[in-house]
Amino acid sequence: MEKKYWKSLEELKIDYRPQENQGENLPDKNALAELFDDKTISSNSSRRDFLKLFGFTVTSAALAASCEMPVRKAIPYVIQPEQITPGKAQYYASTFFDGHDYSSILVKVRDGRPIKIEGNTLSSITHGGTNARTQASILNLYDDARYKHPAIDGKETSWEEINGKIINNLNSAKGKGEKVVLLTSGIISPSTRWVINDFLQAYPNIRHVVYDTISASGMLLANEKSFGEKIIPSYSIDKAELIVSFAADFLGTWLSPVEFTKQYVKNRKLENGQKKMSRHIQFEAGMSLTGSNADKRIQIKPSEEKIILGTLYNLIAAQTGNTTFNSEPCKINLTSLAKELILHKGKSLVVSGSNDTENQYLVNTINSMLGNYGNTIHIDQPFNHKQGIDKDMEILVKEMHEGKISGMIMYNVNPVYDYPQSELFIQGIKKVGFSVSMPVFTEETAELCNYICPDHYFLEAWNDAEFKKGQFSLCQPAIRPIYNTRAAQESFLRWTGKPDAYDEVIKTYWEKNMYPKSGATGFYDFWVQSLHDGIFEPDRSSASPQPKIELTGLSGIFSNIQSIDTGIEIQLYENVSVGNGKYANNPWLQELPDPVSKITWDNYAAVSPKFAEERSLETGDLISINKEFKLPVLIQPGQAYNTISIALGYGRTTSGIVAKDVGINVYPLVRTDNKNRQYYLTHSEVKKAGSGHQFAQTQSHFSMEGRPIIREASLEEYLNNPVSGNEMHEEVDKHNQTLYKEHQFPGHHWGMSVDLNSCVGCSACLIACSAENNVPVVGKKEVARNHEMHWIRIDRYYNGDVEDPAVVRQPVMCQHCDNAPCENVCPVAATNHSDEGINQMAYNRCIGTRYCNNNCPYKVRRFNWFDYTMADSIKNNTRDPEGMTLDLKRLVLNPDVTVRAKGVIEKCSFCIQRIQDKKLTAKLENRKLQDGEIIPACAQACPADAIVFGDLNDPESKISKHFSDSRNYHLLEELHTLPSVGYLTKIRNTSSES
Amino acid sequence: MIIRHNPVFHSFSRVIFFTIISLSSTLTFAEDISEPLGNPDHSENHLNAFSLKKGERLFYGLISLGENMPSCASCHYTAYTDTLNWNPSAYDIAGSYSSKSIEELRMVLMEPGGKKMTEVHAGYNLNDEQVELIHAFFINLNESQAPPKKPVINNLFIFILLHIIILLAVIDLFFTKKIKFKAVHLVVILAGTIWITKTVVVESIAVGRQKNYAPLQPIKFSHKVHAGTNGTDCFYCHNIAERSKTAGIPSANVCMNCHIIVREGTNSGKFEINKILTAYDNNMPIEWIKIHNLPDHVFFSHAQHVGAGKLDCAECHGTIKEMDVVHQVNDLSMGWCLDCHRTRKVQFVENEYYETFKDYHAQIVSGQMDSLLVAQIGGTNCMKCHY
Amino acid sequence: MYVSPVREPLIKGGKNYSKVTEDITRPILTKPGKLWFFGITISSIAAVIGLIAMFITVRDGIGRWGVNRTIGWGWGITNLVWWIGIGHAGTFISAILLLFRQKWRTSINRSAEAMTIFAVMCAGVFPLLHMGRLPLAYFIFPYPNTRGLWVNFNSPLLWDVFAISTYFLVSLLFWYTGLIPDIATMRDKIKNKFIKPIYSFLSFGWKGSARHWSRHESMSLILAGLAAPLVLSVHSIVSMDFATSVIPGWHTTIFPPYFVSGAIFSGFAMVLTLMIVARKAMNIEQYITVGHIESMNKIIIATGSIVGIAYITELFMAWYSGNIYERFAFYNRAFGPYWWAYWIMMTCNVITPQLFWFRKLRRNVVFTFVVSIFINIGMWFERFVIIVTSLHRDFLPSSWSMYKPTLIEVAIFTGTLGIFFTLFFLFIRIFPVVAMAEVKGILKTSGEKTKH
Amino acid sequence: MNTPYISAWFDDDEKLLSGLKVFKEKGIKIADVLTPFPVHGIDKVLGYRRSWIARVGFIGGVLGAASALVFQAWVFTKSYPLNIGGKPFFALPSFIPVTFELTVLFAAFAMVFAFLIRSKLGPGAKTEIYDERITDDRFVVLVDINENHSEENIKKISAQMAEAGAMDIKIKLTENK
Repeated sequence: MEKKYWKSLEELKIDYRPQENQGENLPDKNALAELFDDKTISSNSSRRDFLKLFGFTVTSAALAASCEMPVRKAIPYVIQPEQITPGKAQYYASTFFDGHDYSSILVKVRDGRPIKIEGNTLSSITHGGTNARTQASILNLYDDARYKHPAIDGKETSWEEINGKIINNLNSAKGKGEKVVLLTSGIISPSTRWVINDFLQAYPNIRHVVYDTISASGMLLANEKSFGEKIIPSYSIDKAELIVSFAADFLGTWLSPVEFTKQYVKNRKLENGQKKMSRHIQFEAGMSLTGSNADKRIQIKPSEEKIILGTLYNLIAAQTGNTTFNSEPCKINLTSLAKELILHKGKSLVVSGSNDTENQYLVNTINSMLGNYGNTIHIDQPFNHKQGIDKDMEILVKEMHEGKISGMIMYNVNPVYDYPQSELFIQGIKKVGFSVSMPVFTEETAELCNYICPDHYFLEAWNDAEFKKGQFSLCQPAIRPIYNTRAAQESFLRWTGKPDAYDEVIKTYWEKNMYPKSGATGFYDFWVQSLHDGIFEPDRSSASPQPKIELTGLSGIFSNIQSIDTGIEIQLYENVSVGNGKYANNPWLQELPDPVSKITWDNYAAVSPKFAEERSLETGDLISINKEFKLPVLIQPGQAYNTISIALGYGRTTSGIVAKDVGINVYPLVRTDNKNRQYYLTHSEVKKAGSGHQFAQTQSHFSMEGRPIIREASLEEYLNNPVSGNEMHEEVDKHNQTLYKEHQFPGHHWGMSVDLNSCVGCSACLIACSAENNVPVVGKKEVARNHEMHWIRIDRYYNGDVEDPAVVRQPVMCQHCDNAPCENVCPVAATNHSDEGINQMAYNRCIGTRYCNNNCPYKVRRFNWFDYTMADSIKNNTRDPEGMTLDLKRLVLNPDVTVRAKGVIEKCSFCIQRIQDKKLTAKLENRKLQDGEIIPACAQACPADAIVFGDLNDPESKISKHFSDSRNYHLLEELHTLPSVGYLTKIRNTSSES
Repeated sequence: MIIRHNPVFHSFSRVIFFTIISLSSTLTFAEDISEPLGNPDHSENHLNAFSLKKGERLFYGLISLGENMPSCASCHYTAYTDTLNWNPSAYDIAGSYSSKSIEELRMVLMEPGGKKMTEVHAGYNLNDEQVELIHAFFINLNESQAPPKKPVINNLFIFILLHIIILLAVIDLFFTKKIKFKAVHLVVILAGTIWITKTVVVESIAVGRQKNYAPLQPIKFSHKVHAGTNGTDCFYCHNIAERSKTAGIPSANVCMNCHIIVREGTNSGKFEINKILTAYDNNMPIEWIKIHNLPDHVFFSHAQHVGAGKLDCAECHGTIKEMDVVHQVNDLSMGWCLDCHRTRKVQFVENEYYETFKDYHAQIVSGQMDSLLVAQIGGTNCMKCHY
Repeated sequence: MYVSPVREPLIKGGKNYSKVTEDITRPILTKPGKLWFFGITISSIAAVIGLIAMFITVRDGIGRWGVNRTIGWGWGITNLVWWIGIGHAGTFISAILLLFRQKWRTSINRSAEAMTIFAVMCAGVFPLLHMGRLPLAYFIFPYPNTRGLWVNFNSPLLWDVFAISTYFLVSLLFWYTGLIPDIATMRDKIKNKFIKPIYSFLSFGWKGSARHWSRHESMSLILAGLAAPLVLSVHSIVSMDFATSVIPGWHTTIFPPYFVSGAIFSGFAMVLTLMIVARKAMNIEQYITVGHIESMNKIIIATGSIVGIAYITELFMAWYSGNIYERFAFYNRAFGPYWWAYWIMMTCNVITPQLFWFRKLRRNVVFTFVVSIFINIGMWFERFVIIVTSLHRDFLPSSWSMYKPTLIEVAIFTGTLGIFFTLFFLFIRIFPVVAMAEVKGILKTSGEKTKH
Repeated sequence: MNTPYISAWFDDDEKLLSGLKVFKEKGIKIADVLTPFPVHGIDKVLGYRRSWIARVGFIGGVLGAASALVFQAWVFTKSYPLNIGGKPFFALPSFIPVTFELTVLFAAFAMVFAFLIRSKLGPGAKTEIYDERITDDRFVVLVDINENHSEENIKKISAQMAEAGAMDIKIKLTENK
């Protein structure tokens, strides 16, 4: 990539006004100067807008008469790269992996700026799906809280100097034979592993320890016991007709949620004649995203998992002719479940999110007895991303403490924040001779290290990945590094004494290892094709091995099983937004409402209503846990009694301004037990310790109040009568009368359909929408005042018993009603209907009466309460606590979408910019539009393919078929607003319950 | 274009220049003393204030360069001018030559390579000292001042004055009654109000509009020469207009396709073309000034209008082919856009995309309708342009 | 001329024409008392506070108010409707009572009309202020522009613009044409040579010619005929802001008459509040007698009863419609989180005015004053209940939320009260508070002197 | 124009009316009658025709209604037809409120302007004050002295005035202010 490549931006819609006092925050001048130059963009366009606003006032006319327009410049390339067309977006295939989540992606680059991440449909793992964290990762690129240059003891230095010093240290340690440790997260990049191997060979005194923030050590060890290999098998949830999950949040955070969501919904969709649906049973304490989607959810305490698994084992073993063991049975009657499982032999799946080796071993044996291996579980394509064995880390910390470690190199880990005994780690690292960290973002661990060698962000770097064995993908830079950073791999190469560039290393590695498998003629073609596709998946044999597990050591496990009173148990979990805390400094993620609790900008102690009543706790009260942790309480229907669920990933201390002091860090509550870190705690002491905490919750009412908002039916009812649960739609249709002639839509009539059966509530659409449409972040205080700005929201309702409710979800965006109540009331006609059935909103015409919002029955319109975006003409009134208007962060804005000013209404536009773009493409190519060509951001991000968009005028389109489906209905259709958004009823597979 | 060779005019202009210089030096006196003359940064520059003054005089022709020889400044302007001067301004030259050696400047002045320069500079015979003085003047010019800007007439004063007069008229009409004839009051009030209203309305509408905007560009690029005389196709340079949102300002390498050979222009000689070469060699982009600006909330795509709509460039940009300095021909107001959308026919039959409009398509095929206007297929929808 | 012997005199104290002039012009010709200075200071301080709050709102955005994504209108529009309602009494008194030949109106119509104008001005502040982009407020006028855009004539908010501005202008015309003869009186009374020309200018050259009087009278009568449906239309149109929407609790056909009677109800309450104080403070108790107060109280019973019936009808219709959203909306009003607002409204508007059935209470000035304050409060809460409780829990429970005003909103409301009273205080020092010419016209028939 | 008048002064409207009747009977040409408030029945006595102000108001109203309706219809069907909430372009019920308001507005303004113009009243109009008590409590009947300029006539009229019950008779110029 040549330097000139990013030289200039032909045109920018946003204006980058230089801000005062930001000199120190500005990234490395050289790199950014090439990206954009303040001089090149008009520096005071605000004045013009200001005058425009006051156009008709007397004084300004006089001013206007005496002032000039600001000069705007247009700066072309010196040498224009052939493949770049200014004003048109390019897409580069790449890979998102942060040590936890994986997605094969396309990066949308517009005039040199990556502005959006989209799923790569070619990937056989993610199939074009993404999740919220993947979508939001684009914003981290422009995070100000990154390490901007190499530093020694906090002082800026050059790469030469830091290399020299580190190599000296390494060599002296090597000479003395001292222990040096390389601490990394699980590495899925084969070429990185290659580079690290070289590095380890060059310094044989270095030991490689893998530390995963959220450990899967129990599973690795159990599989080692079962199959002799520390692996995490992959799953085919789509092949499972019965899924039994023990607290594995596989739709939200567990292992590979995007892939699992794709698989999960595949056999829950009732379209194209599909009549079958999987059945999902979830055992868990806290209401997880997965649990809230289950057909049946059983509340258990985390510690009860073992006894339940034991009982289940015995029940199945008894029927399948395997050895049974004597043990105490659990309180829950599992007979029917066991029967069901046996009925679905080979087509069922039992998974557990536990990090207890024994639990995982029991799960393995159950799956084995059910013959699921080879059918729904594949040990030949294991996941590579979790490799850490907790014992290793424990030993390491102990050694550090004892002063046995003379050097540490850390890559992609932040144990000072997320290691449970972080105090020990901190004391330990102080005793280590030299410590090197290769962080991307400002973090707690790097702050304590002698040497900071900042790594590129993945959008700036070359990389490759083998997330699942045999399925490779590539990661290519979409922008030149913004700061003075260096790929970690290159650091390793330098320390090994190699001058190679890492991209060359990847090429070499691929030439050696992947190219031969491809059958392509010529490496160049293969390489270009792989880069283009972003993936390389050599043909795999479809037959999966069906290993038999020797049932050894089970008696030992069963002897441990006993039911005792464990008191109050605390369950620690990752939530869908900030995950393990690595991306906590991302304002989009912080403002993402939790799919279950709808709380933003906080973690909290979720307790069951009964528990709260007994202790007279209310939402917003504070409780102390083990006298140490003070957390706000949330009464969460569906929470198991006597358990408290708390999300990890909050309470960062060293991060950017966004994550700082948001929530409480509960990693210290994780305890090491039975060799592995356990994410629950028994016998905790809980006391009320105050009240008055203000949650920023986007939805406070849980009940549908008996209104036909989300319509549902059981599978049985549906099979008997396809309109079941949706009888009202027919009724409304019958009475669909109008006094006057309806308007015609001569060309297109855009419509959207949401399958409530597919939508799991993962909220990827929310972030995708925010990224695509420049939706502002407003901060906790504003969300608490119900001023959130998301154009799409996911409504969540409970029904049934408050202690054990069923959960339903519904994404709601602008319904684009053909008889829109909002349009009638706008005094200035700023919102009206387009000839393509879109409820248009002209921001620049809006005067902000909010009448439209009042009159919207769906309440999908959003008002710019303050100047969130710095687009306002009045100065010094910006409300941007999360720094979204910093010059750097504004680079993420989509130049095709107006940045809305203070005082205007905005709302979902069906991604009109995408519609217009694709229409134009069709016109330029002299052809008709294809169905499915236009995909709004939400639909594109959806890993469940729950959202379908298309032309209702085309009878062959997918959307037309959805609209004529018996399950289709419109929200509040009895109001005769004629929405262009349809919903397909939710069907629950509760039929096989007896 | 207007090179003033008239000797009478010339001596007159000397007087004018002298007056301007002396005036400006008195005006800038206050600033001068605030900045110490012996600036340590410039102390190595051995040229003193006297020789600078001398160089300046030489440049403005106050020291004769020979009989009937126009001064440098008569072609190389230092003041603002409304007319296009193909010759590089003094600031332009200062920018290019202050960094070069005296010898180079002498070479260019005395033995120019270009045809045009040779013609114009014939007869000038500067000695080495004079060249050095002029060089010093250039260095000083380059460091000291920004190029002159178009003077701004301040309406604010008139505006306030009128308000005061109207107020006085009102007071006198009812209270003081100094003037007997009430018609006087009425005329003053009426005329004043009309003028104020007119200003307010006209100026308010004009806020954000740039009709007839014709800024001076960093390079005196003539569309008349390129597109008119030489007949270059618009799309040769603006080659992405048919497929991208922007028409694209050509990158320097596009210029170089021709200018690798064409090194001297008809009007400006070598000086302007050299700027491209410099930019290209130094890998520095040319910072053109954007003429056609739309507000941020307007989405305009050239691809839609030129690529799909098959509009001719001139329909919006005017006869660029006849413009030496491009100016904005239309006001680019929303009303102007709508007027066109309401009257323009769609490429309905030609483009297969429009088959989506089944009814219209059938009507056109059967001859019930002969054409379709943009407005009929949603050309006046808000979200055609605003999103 | 026949004079009913049963009726009590409308003007007490045996006035003659010049006594009337003297009594009414006295507050203008003499120096104001301490009470006046005290009053105007307090009210102008409130006005300044309000103006500061308004400035903050415009600078920072509507976010400074307590409104949110669910409740787009809070105190702002509540205050608008309240003020507009108050602004109904003046024109009602002068127009409709004129048409009905109610002579007692002459004593109160001037100040009631002034109150109307000031109230409409205060009301006008809110629709402007609640706009997110106040500087672009001129967009709501259909003026020719280079964008080729017009306004939306379907929008009730636009109808409001026309209705309120027409109402304001016509009221102003009505008030001012009525004032002209009185200003002429002032002109002839005032000796100060600086102030006299001002009154002279404002008197439009009135000389009292019989021909002018004749035209003036017939114009007043027809203006009254025009203003009468206007009064009814303004609040009808304001009510359409709600009635034409789809929100349960708003979407009600009963709104126009209900709002109009409510407006007259609250307007009379405000007139009473002001007049009871003013008659005392300005020594015009003989012009605004207990008889006047009683007459107004009778209108209050009538309109209050209509309002009460409207409330009950609404409840009945909600139940009878069988519409679950409608039913919930009204249930929620009475028993939801804002129950207190509903019951304040019910008590103040429905129960208290019924006490006026007792003649004693009706003629008790102090009691009337207290009730008028109650009604003012109650009618404010009526609008609050309609706007906030309908919006805060509408169709989709997912968007339900609560509304709490911020200090800024309170300050703005206080500010408009300040502006209102400041203007009223200025008014009573500048213009005659009782229509002298009209009172003189009825002095013979309704004065105390002729009765005895 | 400072016209001198002979004026008959009354302090009561009933006396004024009876006096005026006497004047009429005697055939005195009355230039003007100035009163502090409208005296009922004076029109009849003086023989004033019914004011046509109502008709001006009506014309104004019709004009207002027509322009409002035509303008709204033109905007929504010709100038910039917009699909607003699925309503037809010519949404007549929606146009009624604005039409009504403009009707009233135009009518009211037409009437007031007609009144002011016809009566030669208005901002900055010539202020003719015959006497400052007229706007207080005096009723004055004016007889133009120019038309009856002979001394005799003046005396005769004065006598007749006294006969008709005038409390005072004056010869006075109007003041111009």
